[in-house]
Amino acid sequence: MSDSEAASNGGGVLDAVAARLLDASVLERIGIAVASTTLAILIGLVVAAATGYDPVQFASQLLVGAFGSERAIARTLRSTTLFVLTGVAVAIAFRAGVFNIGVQGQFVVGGFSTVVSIIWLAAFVPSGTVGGIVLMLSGTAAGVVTGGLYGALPGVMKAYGDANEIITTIMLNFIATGFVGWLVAGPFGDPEATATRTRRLPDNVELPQAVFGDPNLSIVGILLMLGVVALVAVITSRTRFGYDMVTSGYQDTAATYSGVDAKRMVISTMTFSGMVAGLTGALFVIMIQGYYTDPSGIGNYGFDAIAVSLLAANNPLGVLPAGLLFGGLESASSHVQINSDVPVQLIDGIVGLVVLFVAAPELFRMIAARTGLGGDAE
Amino acid sequence: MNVTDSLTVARLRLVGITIGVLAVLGAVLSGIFDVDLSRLITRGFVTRSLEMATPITLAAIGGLYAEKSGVFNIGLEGFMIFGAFTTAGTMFALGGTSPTQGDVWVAILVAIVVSTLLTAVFAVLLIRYKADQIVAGLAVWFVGLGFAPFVAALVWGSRSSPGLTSIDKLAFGQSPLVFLTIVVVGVAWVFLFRTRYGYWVQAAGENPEALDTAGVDVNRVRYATVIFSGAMAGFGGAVLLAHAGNFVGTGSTMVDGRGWIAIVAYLFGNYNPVGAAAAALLFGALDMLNVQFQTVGIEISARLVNLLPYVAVLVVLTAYGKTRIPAVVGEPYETEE
Amino acid sequence: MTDRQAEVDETSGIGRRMLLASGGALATGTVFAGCLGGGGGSDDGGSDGSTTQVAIISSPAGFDDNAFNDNAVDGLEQASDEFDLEYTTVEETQEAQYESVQADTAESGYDLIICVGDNHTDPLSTNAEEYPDQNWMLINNVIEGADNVSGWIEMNNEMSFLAGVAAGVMTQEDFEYEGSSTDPDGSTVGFVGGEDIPLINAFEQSYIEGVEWVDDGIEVLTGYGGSFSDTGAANDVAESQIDDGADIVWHAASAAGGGVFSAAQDNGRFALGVDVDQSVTEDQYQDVILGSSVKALNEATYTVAEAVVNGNFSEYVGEQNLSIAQGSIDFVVGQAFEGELPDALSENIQDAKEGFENDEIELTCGPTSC
Amino acid sequence: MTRNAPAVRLEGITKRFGDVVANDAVDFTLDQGSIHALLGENGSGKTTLMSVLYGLYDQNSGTIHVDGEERTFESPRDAMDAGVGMIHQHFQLVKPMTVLQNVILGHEPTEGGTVDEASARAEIEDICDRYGFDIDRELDTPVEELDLGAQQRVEIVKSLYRGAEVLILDEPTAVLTPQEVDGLMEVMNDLREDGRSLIFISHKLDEALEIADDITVLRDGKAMGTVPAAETTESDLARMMVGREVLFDRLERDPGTGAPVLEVEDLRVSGDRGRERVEGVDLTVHEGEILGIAGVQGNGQSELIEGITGLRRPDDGIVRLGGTDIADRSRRDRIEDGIAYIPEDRQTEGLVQEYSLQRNALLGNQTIEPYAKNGFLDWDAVENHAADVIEEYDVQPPNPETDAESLSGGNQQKFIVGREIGHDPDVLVASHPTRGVDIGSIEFIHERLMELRDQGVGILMVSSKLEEIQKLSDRIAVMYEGEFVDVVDPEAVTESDLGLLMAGGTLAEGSDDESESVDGGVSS
Repeated sequence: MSDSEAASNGGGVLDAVAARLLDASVLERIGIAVASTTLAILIGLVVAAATGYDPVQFASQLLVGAFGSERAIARTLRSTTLFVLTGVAVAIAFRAGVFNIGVQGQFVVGGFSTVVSIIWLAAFVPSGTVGGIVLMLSGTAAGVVTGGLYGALPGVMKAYGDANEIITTIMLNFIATGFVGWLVAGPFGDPEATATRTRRLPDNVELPQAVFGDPNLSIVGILLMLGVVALVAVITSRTRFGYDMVTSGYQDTAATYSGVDAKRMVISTMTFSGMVAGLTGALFVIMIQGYYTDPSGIGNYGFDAIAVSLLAANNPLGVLPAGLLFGGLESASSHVQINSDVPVQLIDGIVGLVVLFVAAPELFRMIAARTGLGGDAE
Repeated sequence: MNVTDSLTVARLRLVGITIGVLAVLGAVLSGIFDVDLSRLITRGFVTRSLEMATPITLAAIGGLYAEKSGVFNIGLEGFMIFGAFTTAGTMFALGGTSPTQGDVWVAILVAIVVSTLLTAVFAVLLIRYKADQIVAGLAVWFVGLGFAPFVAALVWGSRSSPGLTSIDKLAFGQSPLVFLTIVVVGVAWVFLFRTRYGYWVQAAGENPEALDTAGVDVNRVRYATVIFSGAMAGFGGAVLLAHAGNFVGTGSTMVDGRGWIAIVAYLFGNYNPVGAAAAALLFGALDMLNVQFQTVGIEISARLVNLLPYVAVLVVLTAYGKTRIPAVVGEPYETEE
Repeated sequence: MTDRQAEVDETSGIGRRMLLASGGALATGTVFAGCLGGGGGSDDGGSDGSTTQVAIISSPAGFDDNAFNDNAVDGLEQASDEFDLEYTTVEETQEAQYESVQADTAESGYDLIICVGDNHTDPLSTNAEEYPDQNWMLINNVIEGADNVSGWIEMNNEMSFLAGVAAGVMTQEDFEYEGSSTDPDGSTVGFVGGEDIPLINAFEQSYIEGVEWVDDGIEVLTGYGGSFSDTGAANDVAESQIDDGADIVWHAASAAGGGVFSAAQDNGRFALGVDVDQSVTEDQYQDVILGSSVKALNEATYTVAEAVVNGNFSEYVGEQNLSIAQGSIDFVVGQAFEGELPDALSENIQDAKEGFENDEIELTCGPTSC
Repeated sequence: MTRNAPAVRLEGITKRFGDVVANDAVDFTLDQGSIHALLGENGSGKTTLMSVLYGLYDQNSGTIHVDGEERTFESPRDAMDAGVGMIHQHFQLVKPMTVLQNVILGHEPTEGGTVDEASARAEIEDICDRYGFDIDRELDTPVEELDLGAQQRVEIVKSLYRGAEVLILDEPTAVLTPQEVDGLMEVMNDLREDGRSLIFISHKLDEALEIADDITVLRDGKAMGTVPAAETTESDLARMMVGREVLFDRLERDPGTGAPVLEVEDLRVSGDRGRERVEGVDLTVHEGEILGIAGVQGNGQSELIEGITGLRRPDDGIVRLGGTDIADRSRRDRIEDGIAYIPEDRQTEGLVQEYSLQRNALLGNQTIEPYAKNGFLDWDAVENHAADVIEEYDVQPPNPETDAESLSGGNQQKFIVGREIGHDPDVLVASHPTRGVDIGSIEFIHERLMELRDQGVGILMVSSKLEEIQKLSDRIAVMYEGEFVDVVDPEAVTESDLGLLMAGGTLAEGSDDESESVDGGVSS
């Protein structure tokens, strides 16, 4: 009792202040994310107006395109699944202070090896649902392993070769796209197909649709996304490995002091991150694509994921709303294309602006301080 | 051995690697495929290699100045896109689909000015508002990929421009911009290692406090280098366009990863302008060697050979990974007031 | 077969006219293609019965390629001038999205949806079933058994063969024009591809066969720039080939092809255009574009759009061809070279076309792959 | 020596950082051609005050006069133009650049647009000749290749090159051997005789008394008064600094020693740049014993300790803990084996600044039950641990949710000590356990270490503070250039003996000299 009294004298005040700061920083992060997005969209609307389009219509189409119908919601959720998972992959690495710019490449090799392994295994596995489940599980495992290994590579190069992971992962993205592209066009191409692609996955490799009847969105995919988010959140906050990882990200010297082997940590972080990226690749081919095609046409999920992760302040839970935003914008851009004449690159530009503003939280702190909004700046 | 000496050694090593790699590749393959080496290594090959290296070199010099001063400008690719687009737009505005050589030069200047202005905004975000350099740089790329084709679509009704014109060759069948780039490389080297401002740039990236206490405004130095880096990337994009003769905004645009290669080039060149130019030339030559292989019928997949520079970068970064990155890259510098 | 014959007659009648007009229309059409679209608010368009609403979904290369995709749009542009018709362009470069984009477009109530490129085949076989009342048009493939899809196959192999014939003839001629000339001593020609993929490999192989049909002693240098958008890369490949003796270069590099023309121009050699009359679409290079190997894809989209307007879409359901036999693939002389080129060229082209019409020429590669 | 207007006069300087008042209406006067010592504990505001004078900070109120003229310094450049130079505690040198480039940085002579190295070289050589510096032989060497003493001389030459009439030296003796300190004192004397005015920031009473003409004491940001050095004593100054009497007495010691717990044989460890820094050290720590290691910083103590705690892999040799060789075991294994470690740098190693104390309580414990089981963490157990440490070690503020970075140095250190002792270790390695800690906390930490020793734990302690070494150690090993030069009984040696050993000398050569002051300078 005497302790708490002592605390209430000097410490109590500090206590309250500290608690408020802690809360403020979470609120502040959310505030910054919302402000960045709003500002970017506002600029987009101004650009639309300035170039002769109707901004109100554009805005309403963004909304309708993302959430206006069951189809739109399904489409949004489908993209969201991919953005969230790749976003989590990025967040894992960033949390540990490793800049994995290579999620795109890990996503590509993961998806490709899922397809290849399923097609190869299909000859040995009976058709039917059980066989399909076996194929999907083993294919997903192949994707996870390949993605993990491809992520481990720059980790090893950083740990033992002192090679900057930003550069190596960028290079490995180019290599993944080029090499898988070559494999798809050549050795693994479907000789029957006229387009550049692998053979299709067997018919029993299919996830239950269950939601909105969209053939490319499965409840399994959504559950997998939520499961991975929860798993990663638990790992980072509740396990020794997570503590080691996050500590390395904040202060590697302190992590080393506490017994973390820095080299191994870099490698295991990159592997972990790559595994999630590989898993995303597997989900992508099983739930959506059904075969593999030239990866240069697969979309930049791995790059956009960097923005998703950042918008979420690299918090695995925060990745959910951030992924939803990106999924919504992607979905809306498809709708805008079909139903309006605004060049869709405007939406790409808006995404760029969101990222730019998210990178500069100080901008909003100063704006907040100037305008007196959002309380006192630190 | 002092700093410049060690850099000179690194540079020499790099030139050695360049020549070695090319010679070995050329000799081995021409031996295997029984192709006359003179068909492979032609004057045109050298010219194209130089032209390929030119925009990369310019962007790389900009990037290395920024990074030397402690700011990682990962947005070079984005600024190159803006540079290329602005050049095309200006040429089109001045001369429609048949601009004159004068228009080309004016367009290059305009592109540099526009890039400078855009980078100034970027620099304010990075330095005054302490934006995360990696993320903001990526954002510049996204913004470039979005807005340049968007504006192109508004101007031309298509993300790609119609054919405009490319710059006329000068002596020895070389573009004047190649010569200009050689001059820029030399000047950039002298400026960085022989002038007081160059000292300041180096100090800003290694120990900004030391520079501050020596009475030099660190952030002013960084503003200068960051803006310079964007201007050079824009210049690089302009040169790319002036050689190509039209703007292509589909896919990853005509810049197509050259900004990223520029970053790799200066890391490869150990932050030395001459080294960066040598590295850019290495990449350019590898790329063009690949074309030569196809032309003379050496059957290796173009797609695979195209990956060679990237693999080379990985090998060199890992095996010779001792690229010394300036001590405080990425950290905003805060003076107390 | 008799039904089919009737169609052939009808389409080939328009075919010739459209082929020649295609280049010019493309030049003006594409300038506005990006902004025009079908206008906003077409959500429930088409159902009101007055204006026909058409949507066109791109191939992975996207629009603004000055070739394949734009050529398809061009037919719609022309149709919109002549009929009460509006169209919307939907660019989708990710193959994985086709199934969903097609369905979304179908949900938006268009009278006709055109899918450009073979990559649409698999998703469309699903969606054609899913939306049985929707009229679809697929370019470069057919959907077996679907009674609501008009599938159009462009005989790119035939088109490429003609380009090969033209190149083979011209490299053996001694020909000069405004600072450019052939090399009468050597007989070497070039081919520049965009991406190194089966579709373009089929162009390459058919082109080589065309050259060798003229004279199998002619050397064909081939190379790929690695991209459909990087003019610089295409330029480098073409220059390298010209260095190595090529005096006529043809390309299948979409928007990047401009680099091939500038290489020819800078080095005093000649080039050939693809898909449309590129001496018109890329007219700053008309002094080196001897001619272009063209296909009337615009004709196809125009024809089907017109059929929808007139309510007789069903006549075009099933497999349709753009071929030499139907008059919708041809070689056209560049606008600067009308009447300038040696007779050997037109004679050989004529022979080759007759060869196809009489089934005398067999090609290794199909229209989209080998 | 003309003594008209004072070289520097500060009037009523107040400097706040947020709510913290670092300087509170401080007055300070530096006479021409004199040395003025600025004394105070860490955090008393000495460096802040000088940074205001040097144009690094803007004061909230108060005026600066140089040579009788009121000045406002927007930047160090303004201060330099007015002839004020500062040698910082952390050297302001650009490591990969050469000595010459560092000296002229910001004041480069140019010719034809490029730096005129020749004239710079001549001028620097001139300065070196005048004050007897040796660095002119190394003008083209990158600064990072010089030792700390030479780097300090580069800093001084840099200020002189810039034409400084007033030189501010911020704790210049912290990294020097007593013998090097003598050399510095000579340089300072020469500078004074040359008519320059010097401000000497220190917390070492003896040094201030020895060299200064006047002494100003700061405490909690306030000036406690200025006294002529000739008219004051150490205990007067100490009272001014701390605000109360300070005991200089050695603590009672229980000499009984137990079985050896930590044995090191012929240990060899390399430093960051691959050079061998520990060149064959043997040592033994017994149960219930404190073995102190004295030495000038940079003689291999850090590498030795890192070799023992597992942060650095030894090249060769044996580290035996309770009889088992652990030289090949990882840092984590050694923590689990029972080696606790109070690290040299609490800011970067001992605490994660952005973590709450609770999360920091887990640092190093993340594999140990009850905090972790099967890889999962038990945050309740960690929180209890944090609360215990906070209570037992009187950490302020007593809130486990507080971020470490908001704690004062002393409280941070108390928390680390508490956490490490909480490991229930067999051996505690303590590196500079009270560096930068306020006096109250020093006494507290010292008591805890003694308690731990009395419980039978073997303690290996490195400190650069001789009085701390002498006060706590049962035996003292003196380290010089990677080797132990001697192991001595703390009762049997004086501080000057230790100083001599630390400089590589031996006790046989000469036991004492007059430059050493009496035992017991207060330090913090």
